[in-house]
Amino acid sequence: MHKEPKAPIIHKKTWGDYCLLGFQAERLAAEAQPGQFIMARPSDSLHPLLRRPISIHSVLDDSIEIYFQQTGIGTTLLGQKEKGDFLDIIGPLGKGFHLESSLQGKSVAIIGGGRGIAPLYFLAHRMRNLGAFPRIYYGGRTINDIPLRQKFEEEDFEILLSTDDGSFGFKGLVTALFQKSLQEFSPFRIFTCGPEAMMAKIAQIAHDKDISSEFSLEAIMGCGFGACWGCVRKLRKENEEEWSKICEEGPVFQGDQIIWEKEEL
Amino acid sequence: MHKEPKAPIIHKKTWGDYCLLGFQAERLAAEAQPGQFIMARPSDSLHPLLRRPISIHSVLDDSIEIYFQQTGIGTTLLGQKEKGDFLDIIGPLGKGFHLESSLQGKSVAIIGGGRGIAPLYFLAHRMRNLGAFPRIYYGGRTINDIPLRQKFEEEDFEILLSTDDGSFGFKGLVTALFQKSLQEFSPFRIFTCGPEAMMAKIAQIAHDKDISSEFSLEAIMGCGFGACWGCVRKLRKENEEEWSKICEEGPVFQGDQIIWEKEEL
Amino acid sequence: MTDLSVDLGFLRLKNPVLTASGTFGYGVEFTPFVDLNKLGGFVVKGLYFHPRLGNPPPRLVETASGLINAIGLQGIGVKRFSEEILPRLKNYETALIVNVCGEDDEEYAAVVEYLDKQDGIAAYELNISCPNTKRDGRCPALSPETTYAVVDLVKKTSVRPIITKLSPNVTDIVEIALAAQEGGSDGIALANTYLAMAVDVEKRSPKLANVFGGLSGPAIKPLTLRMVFQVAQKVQIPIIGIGGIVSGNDALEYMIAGASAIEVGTANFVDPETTTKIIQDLEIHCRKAGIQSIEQIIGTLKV
Amino acid sequence: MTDLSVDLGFLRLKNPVLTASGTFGYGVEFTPFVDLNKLGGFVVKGLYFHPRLGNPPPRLVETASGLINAIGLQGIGVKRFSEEILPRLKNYETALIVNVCGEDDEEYAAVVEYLDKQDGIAAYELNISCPNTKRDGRCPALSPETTYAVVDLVKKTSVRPIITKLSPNVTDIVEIALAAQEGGSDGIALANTYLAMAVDVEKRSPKLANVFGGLSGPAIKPLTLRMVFQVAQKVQIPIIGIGGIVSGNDALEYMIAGASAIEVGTANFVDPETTTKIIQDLEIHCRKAGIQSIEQIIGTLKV
Ligand SMILES: Cc1cc2nc3c(=O)[nH]c(=O)nc-3n(C[C@H](O)[C@H](O)[C@H](O)COP(=O)(O)OP(=O)(O)OC[C@H]3O[C@@H](n4cnc5c(N)ncnc54)[C@H](O)[C@@H]3O)c2cc1C
Ligand SMILES: Cc1cc2nc3c(=O)[nH]c(=O)nc-3n(C[C@H](O)[C@H](O)[C@H](O)COP(=O)(O)OP(=O)(O)OC[C@H]3O[C@@H](n4cnc5c(N)ncnc54)[C@H](O)[C@@H]3O)c2cc1C
Ligand SMILES: Cc1cc2nc3c(=O)[nH]c(=O)nc-3n(C[C@H](O)[C@H](O)[C@H](O)COP(=O)(O)O)c2cc1C
Ligand SMILES: Cc1cc2nc3c(=O)[nH]c(=O)nc-3n(C[C@H](O)[C@H](O)[C@H](O)COP(=O)(O)O)c2cc1C
Ligand code: FES
Ligand code: FES
Repeated sequence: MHKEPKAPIIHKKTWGDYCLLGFQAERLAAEAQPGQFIMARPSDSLHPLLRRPISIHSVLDDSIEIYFQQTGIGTTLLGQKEKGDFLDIIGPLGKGFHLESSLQGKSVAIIGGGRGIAPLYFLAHRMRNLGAFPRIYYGGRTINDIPLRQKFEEEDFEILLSTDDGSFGFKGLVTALFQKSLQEFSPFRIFTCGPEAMMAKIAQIAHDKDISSEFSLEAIMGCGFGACWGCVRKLRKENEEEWSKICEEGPVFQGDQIIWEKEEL
Repeated sequence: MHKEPKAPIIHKKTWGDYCLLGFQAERLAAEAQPGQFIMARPSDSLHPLLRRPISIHSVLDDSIEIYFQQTGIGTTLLGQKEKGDFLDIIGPLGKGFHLESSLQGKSVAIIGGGRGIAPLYFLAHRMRNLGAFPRIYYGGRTINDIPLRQKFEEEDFEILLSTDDGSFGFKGLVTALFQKSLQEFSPFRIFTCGPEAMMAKIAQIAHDKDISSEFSLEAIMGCGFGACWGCVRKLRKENEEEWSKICEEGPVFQGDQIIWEKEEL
Repeated sequence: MTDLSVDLGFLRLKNPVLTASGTFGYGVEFTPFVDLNKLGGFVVKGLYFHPRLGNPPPRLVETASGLINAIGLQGIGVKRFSEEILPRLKNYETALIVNVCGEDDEEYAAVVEYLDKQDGIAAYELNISCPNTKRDGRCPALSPETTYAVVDLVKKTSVRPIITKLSPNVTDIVEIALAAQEGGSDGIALANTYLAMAVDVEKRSPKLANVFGGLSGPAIKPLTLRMVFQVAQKVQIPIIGIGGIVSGNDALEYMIAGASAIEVGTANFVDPETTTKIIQDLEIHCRKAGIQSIEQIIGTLKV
Repeated sequence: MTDLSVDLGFLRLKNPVLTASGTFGYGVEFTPFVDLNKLGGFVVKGLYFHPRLGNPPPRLVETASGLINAIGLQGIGVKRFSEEILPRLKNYETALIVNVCGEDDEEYAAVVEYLDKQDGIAAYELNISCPNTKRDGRCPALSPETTYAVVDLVKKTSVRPIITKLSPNVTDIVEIALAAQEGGSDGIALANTYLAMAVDVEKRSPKLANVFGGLSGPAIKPLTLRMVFQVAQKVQIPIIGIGGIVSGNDALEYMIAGASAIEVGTANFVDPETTTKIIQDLEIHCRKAGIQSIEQIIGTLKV
C-alpha cells in the first residue's frame, strides 16, 4: 500500500455515466490483486473531502484501469478528469478474491451487477491464467448499464447477459439468469459483486446449492486503510460477533461470513 | 444586471498566472460600461463558496473579455476553465468611470498597476471613441506582469511602461514614472486601478497638482449587488461619515471621496 | 398539484421558503433575480431603532464551504425603513417579516412599538442572537433567562406574531427554545450564525476588523439541522430552520427533521435565484413522492 | 535552522504537530505514509477499560467540507492495548499520548491506573467530550462541575500528565477550560467534534445509525479556532488546538491564536501524509519569517 499523488491518466472511455480510466502506476500494477481497491481523491478541493473507494478493474503492465459509475459528487468529479490529468490515489487496499491453485480446471461463476462488474474483469483474467473456467454473468437495468459486454466477448470469455427491462439478453434480474442456468451448470465456486440485494440473493442460492461463494462488499469508507473504523459490518465469526472493518478484512468475504439484512433476502 | 449561468467561453489566453477569458454574453456586452464588473462563480462546488468580482476588460459585439491574475483558490479555478466551458456570472455590476462628453479633445492619464490594468483597456477604448486622448501608464513588478503591453501598442495607444525591477521599460514604480512624466504632460483627468498603495500615491499626486481623478477600488464582496453590506469603506461625503458599499456606489470613486489609509500614503 | 403552503398557526405561507435576514437586503435588491411574489416570504435586514454604522471592514472572510461575517447590523433604523422601504414593498403579495434588533430589551420593544403602527408587516423575527455586535458574541439568546425576559417584554407590546431567532452557540438549545416558548413566542427561528474567527498568518492579525464574526453557509448545516431536530422533539410552536440551505434537498432535510418552514441565507449571494429553485425542487419532490401537501413531511424523521 | 520544538511544561515535543485520536488508528496503520519518529507525537484511539463494540453502521456521512462520524469509540480495551499495541510502539521516538475514555468518572480513573503501570506513554488525553457514545451527545465536558470532577479524580490517580479534551458544544468554553485547569489538568486539548446530524430525504431517516454524530474537518476550523483564542486569553496551561487543520497555514492560525501544539484529525484520511507536510510548511514559514523558535509565534495575535 502506498500513495501515488500524481498518477497520469493515459486513456479514458465513457458510456453514459459509466467511465473507464486508465492511469500509469507501476508499483500498484505490480502489487494489485483482483478484488483489491484504491482510494481516489475526487479533487484537491476541501469539498468533497474524502477519497472514494474504487475497485481495480484491470492491470496492464505498468498501468491500472478503474471502471466506475458517476452516481454522486465524487464519482462525477473523477469522471471529469481527462487524459493528461492526474489521479491522486492510495492502493492497493484490502483483501481480494481467493485465487487458489485448487481452482485449476474448475468451472467458476463470476456474477456482476451494474458497476459491480468493475473488479470482476480483473478476476476473470486471473481465473483464466490460473487454469479455471470462468463463466461470467453480467446484468444491468438496461442495455446502457452493461457497456463492458463487448470487451468480455472480444476476449472470448463465456458470458451471459441480462437486463431488467429486456433491452438486451435475458429479460430479468441477473440472479434469475444465474438461477436458471444452474439446471445445466455446476460452478465450483461463485464470485459476486453488485448491489446488496443481488448479492444477498446469490448468497441464498449458493447456500441452498451448497456452492462456496465470495462477495465483494461496499461500505462508506473514511480512510480505506483501517484507521477510522468507519466501514464496519457485523460478520459471522468463530464465536464472537463484532464489527469488522470492510476495508481491511475485506472488501471480499466468504458467503458464510456475511450476515445479510433480512429485508433484502 | 442579470445572471448568465452558462456563458460559453470562446477564447482563452494565458501568460504565467495572468489569464484572459472571452465569453459570449450578449446582454452583458450591450449594457457594460468601463469600470463595471461581474461576479463570477469559480466552480459549482460548495467550496469555494462565493463569487469573485472581476472587472469587465473589453466588450466585442456580443462577447466580453475578463483579464485576471490567479492569486488564490477562486481565480485559480477560473483560470482552469477552457474554451467550450461555461462561466456562471452576474453583471454588469456597480458604477464605472465617468465618460463625459466634456472629455472630448482632452488628454487623460490612465494608470494601471499589475492586474489593475483589467478595467482600463475597456476605458481606453471608450476614451478614444469619446475623442479624448488617453495616455496609458502600465506598470508591474517584472516584465511578466505587463503582458498586455503589446495589445495596447498594436492598437496604437500611447503607452508608457515600467517594471519595478527594470526588466522592461522604466525602472521603478509606475507612480514614479507618472510623476516624472508630469514635467511634460498635463492630463485633464487621471483614471487609476491597481494596488491600494499605488492608488494612494496617485491620489496624492493628483491632489498636489489639482488634477481630478477617479479610482477603481477593491473590497471583499459577498454578493456584488448591494445585499450583504460586506464590501463597505468609509468615504468622505457631504457631512456624514458612513460606511458605503463599494459594489453599489463604486467600485469607481472620485479621488476626493476616498479616505486612504495613513500608512499607505 | 402539490400544495406547498404551510400554516404556522399565526401565519399562513404560500410555501415554506423564506429568506434569511441580512442576506436578502430589503428584498428590492433581488427583484432582478427573484419574483418576490413567488416566495413564502422574506425577512429584511436587522433593524435597530436608530440607524447604525455597523463594524469597520474587513467584514467578510470565506472559509471552507462557509462565510464569516461581521457586518454588525449596519442599518437605517425604523424611521427610514418605514418611510423609504416599506412603501416600496407594500404591493408584494408575500409575507414580509422584520428582523428586530436591540441594544437592550427596551430597544426591541421600542422597535416593535414603532413598527406596530406601520402596515404591511406579517410578523417580527426577534434577533436576540447576533454574534457580531458585542465583543465575544454576547447576546440574549445565550441563556434561558435573558431569552425569556426579552421575548416576554416584546410579546406584551406587540400586536403582531413574534418569531424568536435563537443562537446556536449554546450547550442546550432545547432549554433556550423552551424559554422562548414560555415567554410567549409564536415561533422559533433556528438559528443564527456560529461565533467564529480567522487569522491572517502573515500579518498575525484577525482577518475581520471585529476579530469575531458569525459563520454561515453549507459548513454549518449538519449542526443547525441537529438542533432543529432536538428542538422539534420538545417545543409545541413551529420552527423555521436556517443554516446552510442551498438546495431543495437541504430544505427537505430541515422539514423532515421538524422545521415548518426554512430560510435561505448565504446561498442568496452565491446564486440569487436559489429560493426560486428550491421552491421548484420541493414541488418536484412532492410530486414524485406522491405527497399532496408539503405539511405532511414536517417532522416525519424515522428514528 | 528553525527550532520547531515546543515545551508544554509537562512534556517537550520535537515539533507541535500531533495526530488526533481516532483518526490515526494506533499509529501503526500510518507507517506506510508517515515516519512516526518525525511527528511531535501521536494520540491513539480512545480507550475504555473494556473492549467496546461501538455503534452500528452507517457510522460516517460526508457533509460540506466536513465529516460526521459516529464510531462510538469501538476499541480493544486497556488490556489488549497494553499487550498487543504498546510493544509495537515502544521503539518510536515520539510522544505517545493515550486518549482515555470512561462511562463514568471511575472508569477514566481505572484506565489511567492500569496504564500507569505500562511503559512508553508520555501523557493521557482525557476524552470527556465524545458526542457519539450517549444519545443526544451528553458528556462530562458540557458543564464545569462535571469537568472539574473527572479531571480532579483522574489527576489524583495519575502518575503522568493529563491533557483534558474539551467539547466545543458549549455556551462558554472558557468556563469549562478554567474548570479543567482548576481540577489540575496539565493542558487543554481543544476541541472534540460538533454534535451534528444528516437526513436521508428519500428514506426520511437519519443517515447515521446513531442518529447523531460529531462533525470534523475544515468546515469547523473557524469555530474551534475562535475557542482556542478565547481560552488562550484566560487559562495558564498550554492548549493543543484541534479542528479542521489540513495545512501548515491552518496550524499557524491556531498557534498564533494561542495553541502551543496542534492535532491533525480528519485530514489524515484525506491525505495520510498531511502531518509530514505540515511540519515542512512550519519550517518554511519560520525560515522565511526569520523565526528562530516556533514557540515565538504562540499567542502572538495582534488584536
Ligand atoms: C471497496 C469498494 C470498491 C468499490 N469499487 C467501485 C468501482 O469499481 N466502481 C464503482 O462505480 N463504484 C465502486 N464502489 C462504490 C463507490 O465507492 C461509490 O459509488 C462512491 O463512493 C460514491 O461516491 P460519490 O461521491 O459519487 O457519491 P455520494 O453519494 O455523493 O457520496 C457521498 C459519500 O458516501 C460514500 N458512498 C456513497 N455510495 C457509496 C457506496 N456504494 N459505497 C461506498 N461508499 C459510498 C462516498 O464515498 C462519499 O463518502 C466501490 C465501493 C467500495 C467500498
Ligand atoms: C470590483 C472588483 C474588480 C476586480 N477586478 C479584477 C480583475 O479584473 N482582475 C483581477 O485579477 N482581479 C480583480 N479583482 C480582484 C479579485 O476579485 C481577487 O483577486 C479575487 O477575488 C481573489 O480571489 P481568490 O479566490 O483567487 O483569492 P483568495 O485569497 O483565495 O480569496 C479569498 C476571498 O477573499 C476575496 N478576495 C481576495 N483578494 C481580493 C481582492 N483583492 N479584492 C476583492 N476580494 C478579494 C475573494 O473574493 C474571496 O472571497 C477585482 C476586485 C474587485 C472588488
Ligand atoms: C452577511 C450576513 C448578514 C446577516 N445579517 C443578519 C441580520 O441582520 N439579522 C439576523 O438575524 N441574522 C443575520 N444573519 C444571519 C442569517 O440570517 C442566517 O441566520 C445565517 O446566515 C445562517 O443561514 P445560512 O447558512 O443560510 O446563511 C446574517 C448573515 C450573513 C451571512
Ligand atoms: C473517525 C473519527 C474518530 C474519532 N475518534 C475519537 C476518539 O476516539 N477520541 C477522541 O477524543 N476524539 C476522537 N475524534 C475526534 C478527533 O480526535 C478530533 O478532535 C476531531 O476530529 C476534530 O479534528 P479534525 O477536524 O482535524 O478532524 C474522532 C474523529 C473522527 C473523525
Ligand atoms: S475505511 Fe477507515 S477503517 Fe475502513
Ligand atoms: S458586496 Fe454585498 S453589498 Fe457590496
